[in-house]
Amino acid sequence: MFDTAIQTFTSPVVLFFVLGLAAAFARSDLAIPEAIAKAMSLYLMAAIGIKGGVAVSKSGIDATVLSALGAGIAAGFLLPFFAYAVLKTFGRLDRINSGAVAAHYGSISVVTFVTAVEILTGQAREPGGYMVAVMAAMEAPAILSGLLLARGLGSKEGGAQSTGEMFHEVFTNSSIVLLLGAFAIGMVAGESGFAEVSPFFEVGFKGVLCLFLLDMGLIAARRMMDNRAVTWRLTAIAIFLPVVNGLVGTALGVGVGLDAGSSAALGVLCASASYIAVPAAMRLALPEADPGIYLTMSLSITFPFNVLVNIGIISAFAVYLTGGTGVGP
Amino acid sequence: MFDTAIQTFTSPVVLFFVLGLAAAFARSDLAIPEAIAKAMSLYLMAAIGIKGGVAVSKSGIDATVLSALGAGIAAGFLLPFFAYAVLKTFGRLDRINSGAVAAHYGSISVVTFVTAVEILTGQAREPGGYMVAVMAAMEAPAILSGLLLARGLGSKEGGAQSTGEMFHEVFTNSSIVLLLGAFAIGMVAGESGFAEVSPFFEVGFKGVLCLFLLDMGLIAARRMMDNRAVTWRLTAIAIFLPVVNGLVGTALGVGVGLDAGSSAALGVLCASASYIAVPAAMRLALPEADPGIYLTMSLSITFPFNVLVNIGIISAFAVYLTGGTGVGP
Amino acid sequence: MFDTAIQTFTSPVVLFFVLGLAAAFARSDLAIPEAIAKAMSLYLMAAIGIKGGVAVSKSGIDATVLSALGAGIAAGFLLPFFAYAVLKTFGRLDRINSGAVAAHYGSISVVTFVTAVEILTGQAREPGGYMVAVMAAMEAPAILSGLLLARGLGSKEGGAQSTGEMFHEVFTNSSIVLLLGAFAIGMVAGESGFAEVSPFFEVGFKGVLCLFLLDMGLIAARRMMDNRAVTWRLTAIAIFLPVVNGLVGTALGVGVGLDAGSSAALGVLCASASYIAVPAAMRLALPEADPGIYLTMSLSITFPFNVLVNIGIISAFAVYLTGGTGVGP
Amino acid sequence: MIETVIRKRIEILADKALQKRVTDAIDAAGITGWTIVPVTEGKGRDGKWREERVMGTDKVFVLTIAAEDKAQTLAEAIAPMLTKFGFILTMWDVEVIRGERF
Amino acid sequence: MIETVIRKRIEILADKALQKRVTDAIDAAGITGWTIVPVTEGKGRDGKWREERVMGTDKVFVLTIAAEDKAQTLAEAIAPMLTKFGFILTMWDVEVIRGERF
Amino acid sequence: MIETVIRKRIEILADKALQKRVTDAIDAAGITGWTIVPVTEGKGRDGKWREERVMGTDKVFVLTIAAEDKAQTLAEAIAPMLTKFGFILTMWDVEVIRGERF
Ligand SMILES: Nc1ncnc2c1ncn2[C@@H]1O[C@H](COP(=O)(O)O)[C@@H](O)[C@H]1O
Ligand SMILES: Nc1ncnc2c1ncn2[C@@H]1O[C@H](COP(=O)(O)O)[C@@H](O)[C@H]1O
Ligand SMILES: Nc1ncnc2c1ncn2[C@@H]1O[C@H](COP(=O)(O)O)[C@@H](O)[C@H]1O
Ligand code: NA
Ligand code: NA
Ligand code: NA
Repeated sequence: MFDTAIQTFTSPVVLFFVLGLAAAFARSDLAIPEAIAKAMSLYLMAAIGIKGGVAVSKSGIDATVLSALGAGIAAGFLLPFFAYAVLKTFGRLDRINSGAVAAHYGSISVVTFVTAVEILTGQAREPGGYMVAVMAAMEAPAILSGLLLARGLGSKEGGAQSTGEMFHEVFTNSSIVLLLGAFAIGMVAGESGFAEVSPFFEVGFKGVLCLFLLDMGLIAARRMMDNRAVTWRLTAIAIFLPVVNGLVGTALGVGVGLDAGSSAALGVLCASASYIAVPAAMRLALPEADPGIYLTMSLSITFPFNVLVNIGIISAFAVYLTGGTGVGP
Repeated sequence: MFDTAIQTFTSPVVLFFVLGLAAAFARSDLAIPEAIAKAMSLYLMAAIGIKGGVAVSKSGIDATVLSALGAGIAAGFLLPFFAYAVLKTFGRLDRINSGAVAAHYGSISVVTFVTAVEILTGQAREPGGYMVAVMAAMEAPAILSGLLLARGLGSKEGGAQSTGEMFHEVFTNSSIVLLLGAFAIGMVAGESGFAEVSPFFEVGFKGVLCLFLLDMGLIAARRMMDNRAVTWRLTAIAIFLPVVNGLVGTALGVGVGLDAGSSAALGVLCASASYIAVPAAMRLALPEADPGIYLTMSLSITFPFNVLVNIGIISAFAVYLTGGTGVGP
Repeated sequence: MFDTAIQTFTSPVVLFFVLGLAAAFARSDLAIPEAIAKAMSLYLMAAIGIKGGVAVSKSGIDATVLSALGAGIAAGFLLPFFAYAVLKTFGRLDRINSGAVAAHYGSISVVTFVTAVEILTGQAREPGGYMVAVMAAMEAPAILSGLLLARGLGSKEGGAQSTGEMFHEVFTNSSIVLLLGAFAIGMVAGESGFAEVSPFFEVGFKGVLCLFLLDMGLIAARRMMDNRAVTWRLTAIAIFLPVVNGLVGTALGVGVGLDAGSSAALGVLCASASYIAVPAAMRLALPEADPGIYLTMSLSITFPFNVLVNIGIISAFAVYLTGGTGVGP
Repeated sequence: MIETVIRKRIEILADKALQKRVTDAIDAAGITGWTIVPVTEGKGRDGKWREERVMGTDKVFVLTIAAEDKAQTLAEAIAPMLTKFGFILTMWDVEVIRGERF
Repeated sequence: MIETVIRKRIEILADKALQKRVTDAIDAAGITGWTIVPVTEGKGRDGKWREERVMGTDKVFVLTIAAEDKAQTLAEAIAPMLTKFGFILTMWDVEVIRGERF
Repeated sequence: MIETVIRKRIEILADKALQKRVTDAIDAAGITGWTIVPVTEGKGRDGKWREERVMGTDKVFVLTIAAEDKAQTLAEAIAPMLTKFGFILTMWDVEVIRGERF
């Protein structure tokens, strides 16, 4: 576990994230232009989707893939209930904010997943390509649970968006569309078709991820400094939930028969909290909930915690459960 | 011809275009930031220019190159007259709009050309590097013909731009400058100079083209949905013209002695309709013409038709004319 | 020396700069979107920083590195005094503007340095990786000297920024932070960590530099055409200073025992004039100074002169001083 | 001298994600058009925001020019959103040329 | 209390490709300056447009501040373009500090 | 009919590098907020500028809405910067909904 932590901290990807945090805390004016950050996220989505699709086009869709999908979707639906209970009691949030935050923790963060894949691959435990599909499938269910908890489905209030409208929003969200679209392209084009474009999507990948995490570090730290809405109780929850969800998800992965890398990836998906799709959905569906709370928790506390600490914990736990031998070759 | 079509539809480049169309029709909010789209087009221009220049620095300027240039320029001047006749009679457009649209169909679309080069190269029929110079030479002549048709050269109306001003605009247009500038750099730097920068201009090329076509798909579909100005007659013309111009151009290429790939490329240049340089020139020179007509025809009908169907037709026709053997090795 | 000049002018990097100048003088609308230019400069900073850091992680910090640092810092402090004298007497500028301009010539231009490294590497005289650290160290001292000359340190006028505030500004400036941050990452990650991300930072480097210099050419030429504040005397100084400073810096490098490439790099650092960090600092600290003067001198005269002519002179001088044999293998 | 008429110019600062609701309300009020101006940063009672692009906190200015009566219709249609979502609406009189368009 | 003077503030929504004609007209009217504000999207009688960057349909706001008489000169110079190219011009009175500049 | 109140709308064209001084002055004047609108190009007595991104010549519009008295306080606080740095300040009356916020 200790080796893993060291490895995490000498990975350029993680180091750039730390640089971003440090620069923002030092009040540097370093900033990635908005259009570039958007482009990098589109690139990462397209690359990860297409690579996942090519991988599945090779392996085919078998029982493992289906059980991973089932496990992921089930976790997406159920984890918010636990999160809600913790937020309402220990966190002292009201019903609406508890539901909104719970939706974030049930859903997933693409960047956390990608970072975990990089780190796991560095440990010779690359997760299966189908985990990309699992990730896409886990984006939405938690939104449903969160809304159910926050206001009961269907009770549309004036000004808030209808559930139908909201689901259209979630499923036509640019990241989902690009991720699934590129996944489909990868499946259709297969390995030979992918060969043509692989230089672009492979050569740049880690470097772009570095600069993207630099930007995330800047944003996370700036939001942390601006924020006043998050109490110590919520801070504690923003660390407690990813640990628990991560262990539950990893165990679930091992339980349904996934290998160590894929189980860890499922654990990371459960541990991660959304800060793109879900905030956008909540802004529309629960405008009364406070973005100061859910964004700060997911982006400024849980995201750095996952990247810097929790991926290491989850990876070690997956190795332990599958009887592995610590850091791979 | 059927094989070619299949090949077209498993090319990631084309699949990303289809994804763009699909996402826009599903009303997804997927969008490439403007600055990124602009940067991708600058990159594509620079890459295509420099590669063409390096190719010509190797081959030298010989009779083939000169006859290809002559054929291209002649086609650029003459094709608008045919288009004008069709638009005025069958299309029922007035004089001004017919001239404006005709200018678009006589000029060329860089992205269609680049996509065709990719597809042709995939069929082992790479067009000669000098076709880049032909493309650049074909950008402007049609504008002249179109204006002649629309208003008679020289009869400058109040508020409209003088012809001199307009030609300065066309020749200092950023795409022309970058294309020709990079072509010149490629010729000066030659293969050894290019070696230094080739990783950048080659590794990224196809991948960037994928994302650029994704964006073009989004724009084409959104414009199609917004539009009301284009009748079924104009829609038919927007498919008929590229077919006819494509066949004429291909035959012309074979006629002046080009190989199959270069003839097909000339056919694609004739078939393609401008949606960058010419609309900008028309906005200045013929402000009375309706952009809703010429943009929708060239961008939302002809461009997808060329990418998805017509490049395949033209390529098969070129093979047929040169007595080739269908899809290359 | 003549060979070197030829080589300079067939390098794509320099040719793209010339294209930018030419396009702007022809009043083309060619322009790189702002966000892209910013992103390219962030990329270049990160790449150069990380590569420098990896190089130093291999070589370690020895006496050569320390003497190069010492020589650079000393030059940064002292060169402005000479520049000030020339600007005040021959240039006929007032005290404030002389100080402001002097600060620019004492500080450094990252892009000039990077271009020089490319050219020197092409001559098989790659400067040591530690020169990146020297460059970072030379950014600030001249600002101090310039302010001293312009207004005497401490005499804060109403509305002008306090010296403390200004230094915070300079040291948390995005380029410095990214350069030093990436340098530190390179040192921590070392060669093995860098291997992961090197495709991104190496494959794209020269190509990005090409497009960045294209943009710099456009900006430099446009500013030259807009400008009226710069007299022939100032123009002469903007060529005289880089020549003198370049020779002094090169001699200094050879004097403290650096190899030919590193001495030339130190010469280029002394010869180059800042047009990013220092103008920003001057806008805050000396708002009475005229940006029309210092930007036009550093960006539109000295920068092109350095890229097109002076790097060649300095390189030849370094070879001469170290008893080298002209252009390397 | 050129003839001008007086119209209302209305500016609404809204979340980018909710822009469509505002422009739908403008269309519903029978106003001929609208224009979007980007904004990059701001501060209000809820603290600072910045174009953070990843999290739906971006805002835009929606501008529209309309005759007095339609402007009133719009203002009433939009008032509930102002409170619910924290939008800001300002309006003032402007002279326009070619006033028959608005 | 700070002294202010009344000036006209004029805003012209124009095609990016034609921006230079507008600013030339401003210069010709003897006005000291102008400022460009980007716009990203809009809807009018000709339907919607969006920054489509590839096709010359982009627009900008040209702002200028001028004394009444110069503002009138400018409005008259620009009126033909308004009709021909579909520009929009609005203007209103504003207070400015350092009014001697305008 | 919806109720509106009259407030001052103030726009300051400032160097991007000096934006923080302007917003600090707004905060100091006790005004509830401000919004930044990007600008891309301009011309004044010092000649043209363009977003040159590398050299700190960029500018922004800082907008703020405030009651008359606070607007005066702000204008006085900012007046010295106007001259020193060449900022431009304009203000005018606007109607706002939910005026109690400002
Ligand atoms: N009433 C309006 N308010 C604000 N902007 C408008 C209005 N009408 C038109 N516009 C803008 O002017 C552009 C051209 O309008 P039109 O010529 O009517 O298509 C539109 O795309 C909008 O950006
Ligand atoms: N009359 C004006 N109307 C609008 N903007 C102006 C005007 N005069 C100056 N500006 C803007 O203010 C900036 C600085 O002006 P100046 O200090 O006169 O060079 C210019 O670059 C313009 O962006
Ligand atoms: N007095 C003001 N003047 C200009 N913009 C404001 C003002 N107050 C708030 N805003 C803008 O409105 C946004 C939301 O305000 P609030 O709901 O008070 O947080 C802020 O982030 C600012 O962009
Ligand atoms: Na989760
Ligand atoms: Na054509
Ligand atoms: Na220097």
